[in-house]
Amino acid sequence: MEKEEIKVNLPITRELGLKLLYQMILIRRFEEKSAELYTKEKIRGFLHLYIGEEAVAVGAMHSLTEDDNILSTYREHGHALARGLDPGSIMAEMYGKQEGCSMGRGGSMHLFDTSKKFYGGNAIVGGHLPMAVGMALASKKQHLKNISCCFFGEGAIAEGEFHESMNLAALWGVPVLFLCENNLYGMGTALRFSHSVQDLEKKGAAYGVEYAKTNGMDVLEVKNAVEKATAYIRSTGKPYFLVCNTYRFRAHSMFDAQLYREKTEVDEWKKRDPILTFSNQLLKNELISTDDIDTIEDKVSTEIQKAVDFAEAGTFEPVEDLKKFVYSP
Amino acid sequence: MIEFTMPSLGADMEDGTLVEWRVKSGDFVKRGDIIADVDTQKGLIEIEVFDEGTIAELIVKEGEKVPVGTVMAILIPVVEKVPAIKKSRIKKEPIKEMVKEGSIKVDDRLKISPLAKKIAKEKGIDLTAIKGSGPEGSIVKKDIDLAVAMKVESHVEVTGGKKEIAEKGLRAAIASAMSKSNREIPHFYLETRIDMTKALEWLRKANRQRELKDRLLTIVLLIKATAKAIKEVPSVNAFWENGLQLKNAINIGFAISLRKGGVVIPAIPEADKKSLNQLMDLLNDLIPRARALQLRSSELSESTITISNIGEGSTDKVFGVIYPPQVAILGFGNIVEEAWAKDGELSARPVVHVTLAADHRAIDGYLGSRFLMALKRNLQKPEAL
Amino acid sequence: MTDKTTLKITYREALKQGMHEALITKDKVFLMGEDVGRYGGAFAVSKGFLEEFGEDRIMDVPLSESGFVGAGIGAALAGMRPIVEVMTVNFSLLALDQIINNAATLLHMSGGQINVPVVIRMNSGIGNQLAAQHSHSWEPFYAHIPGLKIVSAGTHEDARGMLLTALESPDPVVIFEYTSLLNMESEIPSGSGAVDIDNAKVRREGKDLSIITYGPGVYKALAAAEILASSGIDVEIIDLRVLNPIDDETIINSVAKTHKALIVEEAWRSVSISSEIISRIMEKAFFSLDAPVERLCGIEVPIPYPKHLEDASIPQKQDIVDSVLKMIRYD
Amino acid sequence: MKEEETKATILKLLQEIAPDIDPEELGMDDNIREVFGIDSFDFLQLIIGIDKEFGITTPEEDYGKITTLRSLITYVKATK
Repeated sequence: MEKEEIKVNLPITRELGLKLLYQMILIRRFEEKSAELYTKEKIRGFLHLYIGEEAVAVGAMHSLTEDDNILSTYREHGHALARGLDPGSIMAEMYGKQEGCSMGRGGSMHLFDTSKKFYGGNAIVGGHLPMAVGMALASKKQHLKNISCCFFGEGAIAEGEFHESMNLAALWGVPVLFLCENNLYGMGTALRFSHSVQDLEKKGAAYGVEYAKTNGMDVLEVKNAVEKATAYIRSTGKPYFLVCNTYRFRAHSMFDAQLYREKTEVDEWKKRDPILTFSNQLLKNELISTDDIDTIEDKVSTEIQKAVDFAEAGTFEPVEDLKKFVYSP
Repeated sequence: MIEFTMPSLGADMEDGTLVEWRVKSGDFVKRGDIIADVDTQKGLIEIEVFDEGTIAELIVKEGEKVPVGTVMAILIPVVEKVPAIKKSRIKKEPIKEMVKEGSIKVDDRLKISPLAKKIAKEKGIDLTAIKGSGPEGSIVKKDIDLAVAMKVESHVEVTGGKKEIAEKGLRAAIASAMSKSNREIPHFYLETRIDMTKALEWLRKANRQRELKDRLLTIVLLIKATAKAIKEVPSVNAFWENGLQLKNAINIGFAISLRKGGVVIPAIPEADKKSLNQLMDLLNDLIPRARALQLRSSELSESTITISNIGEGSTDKVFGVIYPPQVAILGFGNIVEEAWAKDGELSARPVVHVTLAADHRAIDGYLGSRFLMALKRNLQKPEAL
Repeated sequence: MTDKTTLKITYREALKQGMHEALITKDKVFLMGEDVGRYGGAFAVSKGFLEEFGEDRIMDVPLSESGFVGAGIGAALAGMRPIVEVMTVNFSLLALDQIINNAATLLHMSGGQINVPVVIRMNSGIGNQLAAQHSHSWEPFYAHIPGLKIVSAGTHEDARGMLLTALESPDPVVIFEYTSLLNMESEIPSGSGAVDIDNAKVRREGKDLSIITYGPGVYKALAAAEILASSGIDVEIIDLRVLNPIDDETIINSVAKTHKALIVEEAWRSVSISSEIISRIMEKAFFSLDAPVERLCGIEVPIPYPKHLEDASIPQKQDIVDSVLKMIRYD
Repeated sequence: MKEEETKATILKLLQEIAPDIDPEELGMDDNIREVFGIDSFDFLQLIIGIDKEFGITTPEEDYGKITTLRSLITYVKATK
């Protein structure tokens, strides 16, 4: 793993730098608070933290428009926050409160907000890929300009639905972005134990789908790669397959002794922490100062506390409403 | 002070074993520092601390297994920044199955459980007279069992081929009523002989002016005489249901024996108010229907006292078993010619032996004999019946 | 009633007319399925549609059930009204993940934000000697899933009209159509169109016993009723039509009248629709029962290939007659 | 009316009152009421039947003269 060299004369403005950094730090602190609340039994069920992969969510969301459809997985807090979902509504959702973004009915793995075209976390690995293709198909049929973007881990690439979706997307020529976050571990299975071909992006060629890979630990690289991808899709109407190589610093979920990987490997990757590397680049290029970072940290801390208070004050849905949302009224 | 507690890492994690502290008291820790290693069913997990402060005391020893939430260490906070997080308990209500109230037509038909219905059919029980104690006021097994035990319900709504069932049911019904009677009623018996000369003489004269089919039988005289005697000694005409309950209506149960065995006891309602002719018409109607097992249950369930009339060509006397909840039963034997001594002279006279079986809880010997003497007097003045 | 002329058509023709009307009158509607276009539909239900409506609205799909059913659900999410044809219910097992975990569940998981207005049509049941893998009856399995509306087109009238109403539903509707009925001719009012998909229907009034059935059981029960009528037995026939949510009211009212029920279905006996119907009768019409509820179901064997065994594995008209006679004799 | 016919008619009437009896059982000189357990009510119905069938009236006093089949037949023949 070569050391990340500091780039000079970055092609971005101070304002964009601050925005991207703020979003990454917001995600990081939000996930840390979620972990804390989980140990205090405020959040139950499964909780999959995004810590370490912030650059992918922030970089990607920056290059998608508000009309684009987003479909995510159960490790979705980063995507939801970067997409602009209110932290309070996410926290309340994890508390199971009806003020949550899914009325408390979905929890951490099923965040939904149609006003942000955020079509949920899907807890079935690869389960949302065919839907993304279908949504893109609908856009094509209605001659709309938006694209549909689905996020998934390298584990999903082993699912039949990945194969069927890639083929359908290419065959029908529909505007879908397949964005893979390759964090090297499908739960406890390292990449080499699940894929014969580990250069995942090359699988695009099998379906005639344009493909590329990028450094998922560098927010600017992800931003540029996704910009290139969405430009291709909007101009050709064809699908695109982008692999972001990244790494998760925390366990797969809260109750995971990480027997499958060495601590040293984790420490090595931590050296490429997306927040640290990006803030150093911004500081090195004198786009921001350390005070800016402190301001961001304070703002984020207030935002997080506001979210926790909102969730704490939330209410539980009356049991009488149990059978709501099964059929439309 | 800040408490560091054993964290919950999964909904199914109940406890953890402290393997190793990574800090000692006096150390300063920052949010996110690894403070200990804990062993769980999933393996060894590094535990982070979420607060900043100095370790004041390590309470739990290494190697100790403690439940989630146990205070493991105390920290002295740098500054009290983070407000304490309230514990919100989720009330666990039972989830009721919400039933959609459609307008399901209420079935106004008699509500009876299939099982109860089966037994009622076997025992020949008429359902219209039974109040249900089951759900929605339905009749359940218990109600049928009670009906069988309490009354001689020989209702036989007989249609076509179901006669045998009714007769079998009848036998069962009589058996259970009689055994209950013996078990619960302290019987005592009285007996007397009644000279029937005047009565039979009056009867023959009366029948001579009647069409054949309107002829009176002796039994109507006996019934009417009994009714008149009851007016003089009313306490024989009562029920015993935890206490004596006098009955003002005089409904005389008249035992009709069936040719193949078994007895059916229709009630002659308000026998005291009926003329001899009316009584005869009633018998002409009741007896054939009884023999064909076609009596309605209402006709069978209201007797306040019973007459057992063995009838001609049979034994001289009959000692009855009281039908609960009545308190008396009168037995008329055969009318036989016997020696009768009167004013020092001996002559042959038609005599009937009459017995009274009574419930000693309700009546005692003195009242019983007064009743029989009244009966005797009434039969000496047939024209007044 | 004015003199309504009736139309003598096959069940297949009724299906085709229903779909044709949907494509003509609703522009967001499009048909996607295996061989629905160039081949004209595996059962020729969509023959001629590709020429008339073009590739954009009549889409042949590759053999990727999970893929194209999921895509249909996705298209429904984003404003289209797809009719997804799964050639037979036997192949729908591959798409169950999409149907259950997405179509049936998104509305709930999203706290009411997301509707999935997709209609999935599947050919089902016995289809003259297609053997075990092509003769399944999965109605009981699908009817178990809250969030899906499951309807069974047991008559030509329903084959003609259910799809139109289903396409108005904001929630996913799965329509079971029947291979064994395709060539069958029957009369339907010439102007008939959309029918309700909420209630069961009394196909024949009667007082002695209620036959409760769906799918191919309906016509068999009607035929049995004629035979029974000649021996003075007057049965009522309830066509369930909607297998989830089930219309309890019609069933209970019928049993409250006749006090006896015989349930007929082709699906396997254990954990079937009949198991559910009997439970509901026991819960809500217990005191109306004069005799135990009886049922005639599929024999629990993978459907055998040979004709005589295939016929023996599902209830036939004569079985219905015999069962009713046995039940009535107790009276 | 020959004697045989009278006997058959009487047995038919008896059968109506007590359907369960077997006419062969009855000897000519047996007491009808005792053999068949006929009570006063049944006996009255028998008399009503006989009066109707043979067009005679049997007063109560004569009940004692018609206790057996033989006496009944001769009584009927005598009063017709």
